[in-house]
Amino acid sequence: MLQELPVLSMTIWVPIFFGITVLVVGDRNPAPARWIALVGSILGLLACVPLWTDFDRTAAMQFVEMRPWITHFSINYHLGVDGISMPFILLNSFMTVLVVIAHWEVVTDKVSQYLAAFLVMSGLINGVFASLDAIVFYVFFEAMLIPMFLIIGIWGGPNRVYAAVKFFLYTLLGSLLMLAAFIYLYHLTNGSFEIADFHKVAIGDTAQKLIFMAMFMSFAVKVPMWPVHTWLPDAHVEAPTGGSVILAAITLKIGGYGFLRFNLPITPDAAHYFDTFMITLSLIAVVYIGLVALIQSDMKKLIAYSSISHMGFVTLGLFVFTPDATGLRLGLPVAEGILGGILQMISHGFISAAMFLCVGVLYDRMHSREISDYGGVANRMPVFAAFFVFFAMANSGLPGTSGFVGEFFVILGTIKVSFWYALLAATTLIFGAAYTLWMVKRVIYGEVANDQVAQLQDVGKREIVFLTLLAVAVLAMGLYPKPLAEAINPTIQELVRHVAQSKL
Amino acid sequence: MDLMTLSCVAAFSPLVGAILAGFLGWKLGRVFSHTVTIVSVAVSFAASVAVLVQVMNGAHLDAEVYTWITGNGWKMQVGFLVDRLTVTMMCVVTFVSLMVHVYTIGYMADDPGYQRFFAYISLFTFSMMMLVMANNFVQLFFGWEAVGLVSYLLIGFWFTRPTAIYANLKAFLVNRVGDFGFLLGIGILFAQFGGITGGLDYAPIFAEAPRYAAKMVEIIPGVPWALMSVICICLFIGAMGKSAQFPLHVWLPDSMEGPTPISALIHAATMVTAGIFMVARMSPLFELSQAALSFVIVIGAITCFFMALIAIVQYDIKRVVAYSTLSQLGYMTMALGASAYSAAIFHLMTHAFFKAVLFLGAGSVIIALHHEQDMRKMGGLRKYMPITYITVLIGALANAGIPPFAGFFSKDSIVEALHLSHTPGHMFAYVLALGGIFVSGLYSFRLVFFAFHGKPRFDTHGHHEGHGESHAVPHESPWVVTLPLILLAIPSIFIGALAIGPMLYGGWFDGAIVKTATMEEMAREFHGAMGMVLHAFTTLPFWLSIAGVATAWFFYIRRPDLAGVARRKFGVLVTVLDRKYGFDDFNDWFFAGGARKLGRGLWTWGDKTIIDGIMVNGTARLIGAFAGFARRMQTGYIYTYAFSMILGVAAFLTYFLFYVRKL
Amino acid sequence: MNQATFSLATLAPAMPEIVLLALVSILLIADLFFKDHEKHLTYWLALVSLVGTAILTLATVGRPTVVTFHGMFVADPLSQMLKVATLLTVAATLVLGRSYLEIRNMLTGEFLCLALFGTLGMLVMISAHHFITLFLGLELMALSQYAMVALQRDSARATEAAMKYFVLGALSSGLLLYGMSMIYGGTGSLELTRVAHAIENGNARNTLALFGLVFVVAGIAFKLGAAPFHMWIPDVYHGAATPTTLIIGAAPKLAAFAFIMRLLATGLQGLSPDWQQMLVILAVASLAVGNIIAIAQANLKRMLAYSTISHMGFLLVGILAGNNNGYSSALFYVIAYAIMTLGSFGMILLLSRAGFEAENIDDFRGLNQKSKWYAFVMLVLMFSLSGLPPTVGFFAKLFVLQAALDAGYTWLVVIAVLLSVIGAFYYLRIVKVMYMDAPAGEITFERRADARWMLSATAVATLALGLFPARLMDLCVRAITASL
Amino acid sequence: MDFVLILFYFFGAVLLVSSAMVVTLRNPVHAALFLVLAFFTAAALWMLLYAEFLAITLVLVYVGAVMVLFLFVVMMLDVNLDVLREGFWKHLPLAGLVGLVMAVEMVALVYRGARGGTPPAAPPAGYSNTKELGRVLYTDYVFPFELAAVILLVAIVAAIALTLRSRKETKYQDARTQLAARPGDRLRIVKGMNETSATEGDTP
Amino acid sequence: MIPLSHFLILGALLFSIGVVGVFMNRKNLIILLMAIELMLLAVNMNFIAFSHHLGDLSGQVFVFFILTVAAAESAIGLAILVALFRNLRSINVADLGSLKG
Repeated sequence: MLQELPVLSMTIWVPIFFGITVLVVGDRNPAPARWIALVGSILGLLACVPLWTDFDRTAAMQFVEMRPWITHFSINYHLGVDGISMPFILLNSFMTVLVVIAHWEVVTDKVSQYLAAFLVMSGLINGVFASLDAIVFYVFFEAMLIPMFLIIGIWGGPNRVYAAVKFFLYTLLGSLLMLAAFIYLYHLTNGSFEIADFHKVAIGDTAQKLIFMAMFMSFAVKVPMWPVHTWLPDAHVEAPTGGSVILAAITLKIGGYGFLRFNLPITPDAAHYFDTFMITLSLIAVVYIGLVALIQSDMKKLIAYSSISHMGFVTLGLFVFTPDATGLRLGLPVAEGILGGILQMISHGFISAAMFLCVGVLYDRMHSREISDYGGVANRMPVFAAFFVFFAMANSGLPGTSGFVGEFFVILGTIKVSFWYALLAATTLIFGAAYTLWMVKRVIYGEVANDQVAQLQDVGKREIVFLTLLAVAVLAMGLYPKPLAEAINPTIQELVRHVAQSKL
Repeated sequence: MDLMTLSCVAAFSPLVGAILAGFLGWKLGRVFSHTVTIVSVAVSFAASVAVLVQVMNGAHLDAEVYTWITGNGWKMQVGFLVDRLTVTMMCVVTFVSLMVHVYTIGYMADDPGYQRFFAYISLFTFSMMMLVMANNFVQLFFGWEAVGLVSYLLIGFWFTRPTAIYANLKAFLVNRVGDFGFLLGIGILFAQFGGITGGLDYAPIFAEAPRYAAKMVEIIPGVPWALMSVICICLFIGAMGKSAQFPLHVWLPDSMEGPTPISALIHAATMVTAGIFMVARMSPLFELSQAALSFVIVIGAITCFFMALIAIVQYDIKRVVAYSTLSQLGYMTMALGASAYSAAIFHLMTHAFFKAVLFLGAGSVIIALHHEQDMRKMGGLRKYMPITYITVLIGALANAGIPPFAGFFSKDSIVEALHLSHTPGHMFAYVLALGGIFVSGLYSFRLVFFAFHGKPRFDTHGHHEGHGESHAVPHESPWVVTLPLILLAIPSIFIGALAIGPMLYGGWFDGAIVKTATMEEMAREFHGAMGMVLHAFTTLPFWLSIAGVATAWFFYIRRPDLAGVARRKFGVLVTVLDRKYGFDDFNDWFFAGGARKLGRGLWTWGDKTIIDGIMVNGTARLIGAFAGFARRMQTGYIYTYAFSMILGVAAFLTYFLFYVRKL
Repeated sequence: MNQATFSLATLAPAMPEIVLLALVSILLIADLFFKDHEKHLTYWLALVSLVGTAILTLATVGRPTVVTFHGMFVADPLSQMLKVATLLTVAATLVLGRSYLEIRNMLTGEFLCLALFGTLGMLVMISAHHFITLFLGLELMALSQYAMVALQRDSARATEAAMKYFVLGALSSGLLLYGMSMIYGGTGSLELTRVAHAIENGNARNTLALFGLVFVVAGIAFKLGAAPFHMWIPDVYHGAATPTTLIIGAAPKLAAFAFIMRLLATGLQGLSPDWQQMLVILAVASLAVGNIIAIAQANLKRMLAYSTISHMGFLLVGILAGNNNGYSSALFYVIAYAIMTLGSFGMILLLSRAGFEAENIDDFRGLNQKSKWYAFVMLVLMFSLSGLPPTVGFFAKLFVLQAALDAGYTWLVVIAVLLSVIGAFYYLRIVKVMYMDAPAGEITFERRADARWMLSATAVATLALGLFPARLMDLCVRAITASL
Repeated sequence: MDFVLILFYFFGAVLLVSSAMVVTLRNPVHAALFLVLAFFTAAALWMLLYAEFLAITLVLVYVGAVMVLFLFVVMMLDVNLDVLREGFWKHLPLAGLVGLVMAVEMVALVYRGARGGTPPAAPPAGYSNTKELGRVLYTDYVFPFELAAVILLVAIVAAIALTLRSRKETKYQDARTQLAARPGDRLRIVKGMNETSATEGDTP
Repeated sequence: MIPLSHFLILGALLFSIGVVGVFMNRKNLIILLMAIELMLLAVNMNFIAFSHHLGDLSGQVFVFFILTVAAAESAIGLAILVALFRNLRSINVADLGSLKG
């Protein structure tokens, strides 16, 4: 019955509206701004509820909205969600609420702008996932950079400007090439920016490869994949906690989503042509970055690298189609990889957010992210330690937590393609555990390291609230992923079917 | 109550206990915590027994609790498979766990983390139940990792001790190495059978498996391997991690950093035997691959003998027991390799009891001496703590395989099985097994004599003991400690004699474990427990174990001075054993150190220098420099500007002059 | 037809020009009679004449295309649109620059009437239909501007800039004239349509025409400020008083666009394959030079000057598509550009005060702490200039690139895209100093409400046109298709 | 070859030489005079093209007005001429080269373009170039004509605005300020820094 | 009769001299202005030659306007020059270098 209501528009514009309201309220006295922001984010989350309740588990686009926007180029304000995009909108709205709660006593400088930035960004991100028109997608995709740039640059750490600019330019470079690809496709479809038409149109071999590469540039940077990942550690280290949370939990996912929504369906042949390339990069991300994460001395950097490594799993899952020579050649590779990829993205959304929030909790107390400054935190903050260890375990992919589900299915999908790919991928069981738990050992366990640690206060109610919310999410998804999978599966089937047939 | 309900009760009541103790314990206090957990585990035990009864009456359960996830053409579930193998494990686990719960009340009496501890061990019981009751691989893997998690938490229970948190990290990572193989095994299973059987449940896969016995795969192009061998070896690597088989055994001795009840429950009785259980459970698959079996048997043999040797030179009472555990696990593994699965499970059960006794006894000694674990600071304890002494003696006898104690039956049948087995490499295993028997006699009684006989060596240390309590003289532990000892000692004596008949030859495991040729032949030679005992005096193993005991007596009672002499005589050998064949050093140097070096290298050179330094910032710098240069072309002088304009025109002109169209 | 026939029918199409001229003359006289304390009347009079003319032009919108004065003058939708835009831009410029000029005693009658004469020149260019009118309009505009730059006659910087502007401008109009003479020789006519016919019918000496084309394009490139004819731009923008910079920087681009349309699209469409190649070179050079050198600038006016160069490169990318699609996208681009320029220079004016030019990037440090709104205004403008959605700058670029790709210049699109990434960097720098740096000196704002509103309006327009560009786009398309 | 052609070559040569002198001479006065010469010869050449009116205009307007203006300015600004063109020869090679290349190219293209084409016959007797121009100028070209007027107006305004400056020492009465004067303005107590009163007239 | 090309070539040469004068002159602004006059002269030469050979008057009309504009132009140019001289006390082209980079 809610199909008539413009649900998606609401998920986009409600947060933005509240963001602007907060901005208008200003921060002469932050309390109202905070409450308005909280209300706004919660309303934004409520607006998403129909997406889950009324979502009928088929591959069809749902909650479609279509209004002409720029008639001359037949660009339409065309929104809709399917199994791939719907979970991300929920995830994003959920995270926004958490960020608002998390900032409460922490951020005191330019509060209203901070909150406004996050609310607006939340709306824009929902737009990214909801838009079915390439230009609309692009508009949201780019506009999203602005608030993130400001968040990193204004509320970030000492080296924030470098990080912010790096983040911005890196992403811009990729996305502009993607824009060129869109325009090219616009001409191939003789005059349509509809993503659906992009999916249908037949494209020549070379053209496909070029388009694939152009869009790859954009999404690989977002994910980030191996050679173009270096913006992420800097951005994370410098960004404020909230920024890191959204960055890790949501914006990285846009890359993976982009691969699913654009690269695979639009250029299936190129995708097959490049799959070994993609898999190689992903595996490098898993192994190389895993090793790099091992020796980080900065908690946020460590988690940032672990994010890259986990996202390497995602891209691996998305690009395992064709068995190679060394494959076991057991059965045809089917949707497990993609299913795993998506589940991995969602679960990583929860877990990385949780990890960053945990580091934030410590940082708010000691204003240091150096592992060496900590030790024996568990003596002073038992409750926090419990949460931290739990999320660490989730991060190292313990069954029963969401972290396991994604990795498991990616490996199941990969092993059908090649035993050795799977072997390398599975090393994450060891590396993931190694770098996460080694950090836990040095931060949480041991004797109280120094007086500051001795002064630590355990987590307060507010912090318990958001940590618990995340813990519940992680467990729920780990123990009962069925509903989610059922929402996603039809779309994946459709996608796999589509990718299987050539467009030449 | 029907079987399903009972199983659920058995499995989930410990979870409930754990949750209550974990979340409310710190509010509602110690008594609440241990009551709620003990009650929950007791309920679980009762349920298990009830299940046992039903199963003995031929009941069988293979049912889904709920669907975990579905995909195209397959679905994965959380479900229970209850047959005789399962129920055996359920009873053992819950019983030992119950005992340990009770024991803990005394052992942890003065520990601040009391409630946490109870929460953990209940959680462990739950995980272990999920593991053994699983009816599919996913849930098996869940339990598999969950017990690993709890063991991680418990080894690091005293998280302020550097050694403890080193040990638990090590344990977790080494286990992960095993799980790595295990997961790959599951992956291949899914790749092969997922499509056919629509999931990862045991039953259909076991049903399908024989049709693929001959199937070859080329993991390395051009080198065909039997699919089943690949699968089984991958799975067994998992078992190696969990059951601490060479070369993944390194974590187990260190895990003794955990509180003693844990060593008894997890690192002796239950968790470490998960690997054995798993292989037994997978017997339909392993039977399809000779290669895998001989791999298993060789690994088992090596573990069995060489780990036992280390036990001889250890002074830490718990480490002695730990190494003996390793060697006993080696026996079980060998049995598996000899496809005498039921023998393995049998030994698993007996071992669970007598090893628990040994550990708990050692623990009792340790608390009596205020957490003193060095045997050189013990001695002559038998008059101070008789009950402990008796029980430990029983445990040692069982461990040494002296008839008619439980250990004798299981171990002897394993040796028998090795002798009769057809698995390639079984004779190698047989020889090492015999050697192991001698050594186990030696170290078990070395422990007994060291700790309980001879003159007391602890008198002085009572004074410079940290807590500065008055009594230097140890005394018997409270009933909560001794009761479990007794209750566990009883089966250590009798269970072997009672259970060997039905369990090995009575077809107890029919339907759960495949019948194998080895067992058939053994059955032919078996003439009841009594006969076995009588026959024992004519067999080599018996005399070997006696010899072991005698040697121990000679060195540690008769001529204690000789021990030192021998130590000096065989200095090289001793140091080798002391260094545990150098595994730890190698791992620390190669894997831990190497990974860190590699990571640092990749970071500084790959990320910082090449990607960031050259590619990213390099480009930025390049553009900046170019901008600076181009900027200087803007000299500010009219003639330069005019010149550039004219150059432009001239360029166009040249272009058109040589550009022939229309010209 | 040598009989002089001045019916109203002949004059009506040129009504805006005539009225404006009349008003300027009145202003010129009236200014002499205003007392010192009434000088602001001159300002208002100038504003009234601009806005009045704009309204008058709006009134003519929808009239069919008329060529009058014996082919000297054309009034078509394109000209109507551009005239309105030009007049309003100049008006906005005056509003924004008023206090700046007053503080420096520059808001004199001469300044205003020169500005208006310049505007008149632009109007003439916009609806020129004949080489002579094109040339005269251009010179009328240029001469007034040379003078306006020099009008700050006690400033060495200003006069130097004026001199450079003048010499190079004269040089460029020399080139332009030489080219025109060759085209005249080649086609035997000076009237655009006749030239076009001559080329199409093939009875033209193409060598001469082509030879002339080179010089004409060079002249155009100078007026636009496309590399390598760009070098006057930074110095003049920097040297001139900010309002003058704005007068040179904003409206004339509209006129220059019209100039190109008349000359290349109307007159020399037949030679499009040839001038396209030249424009490609110019476009690439401008994009490269503008975007790269701008990075090294510390002075905001210079930086914006270089950004202008790169934007002209983009404009050329649109034009060189050589079809209506490209022209309309270029039209959209140039209008968007005018708005953004008004805003960005308006910000400099907003912050400037007596003895303080606010023209260095560092003068914007910590603006956000002083005023969230104006920091936001600048932010919008900067992101629009760098072509980020949801601002008009993005759609301008999108349409231009689309047109170029349509014409088959894929590689050019890629180059443009890559260079605009570099471009984004220096716009980001402004945002960075505004939001992420601590205030350096104290910051004061323009007192006049109307100027503030005008400034905010530009930002709002940038944003609004970014969210709803359809309307303007259709206007551009219709104007182009109806006029060419 | 006929007399006209000889004339052309002669005048052409003079024109080129004198214009070359214009750009190379160091003394602006000499340069200006050579420019005058160049204009004269140009006028003569135009005569050969039957453009009497323009030839006369050139002489009158340019030599009569513009060049005088030049000379006037040269005199007014007493430029010190001792500065020799050092640097001239330094820059000559490159600049000269480019100029040469350009010249050659232009000549080549022009020659290619203007080859052939029969020169038209001399205009009929009684043809008045001036009359014809006059006719079209006020009819067909009235619009540009007006514009030219405006341009001249602009030139006047600009020239005045740029150069006219009321010197400080010229004193003149300003009745308005006198009437507006009040005792307060006459005497002002200034403490600390001295502020200049903004009452005097339109001094820049 | 004189062929068209003669006049055009003459114009071309004259124009190049003017151009060279503009960018080769390092000292004197006034001579710069004169060079510009030369360029315009060359242009006029072309126009008149063409209009004569095309038998079309408009070329000459254009010349007429060019002369007018040139006059205005030089007036303004010289005015600027004067203003500049008042500030710099020099009309040396090489002294016009304060705005750069």
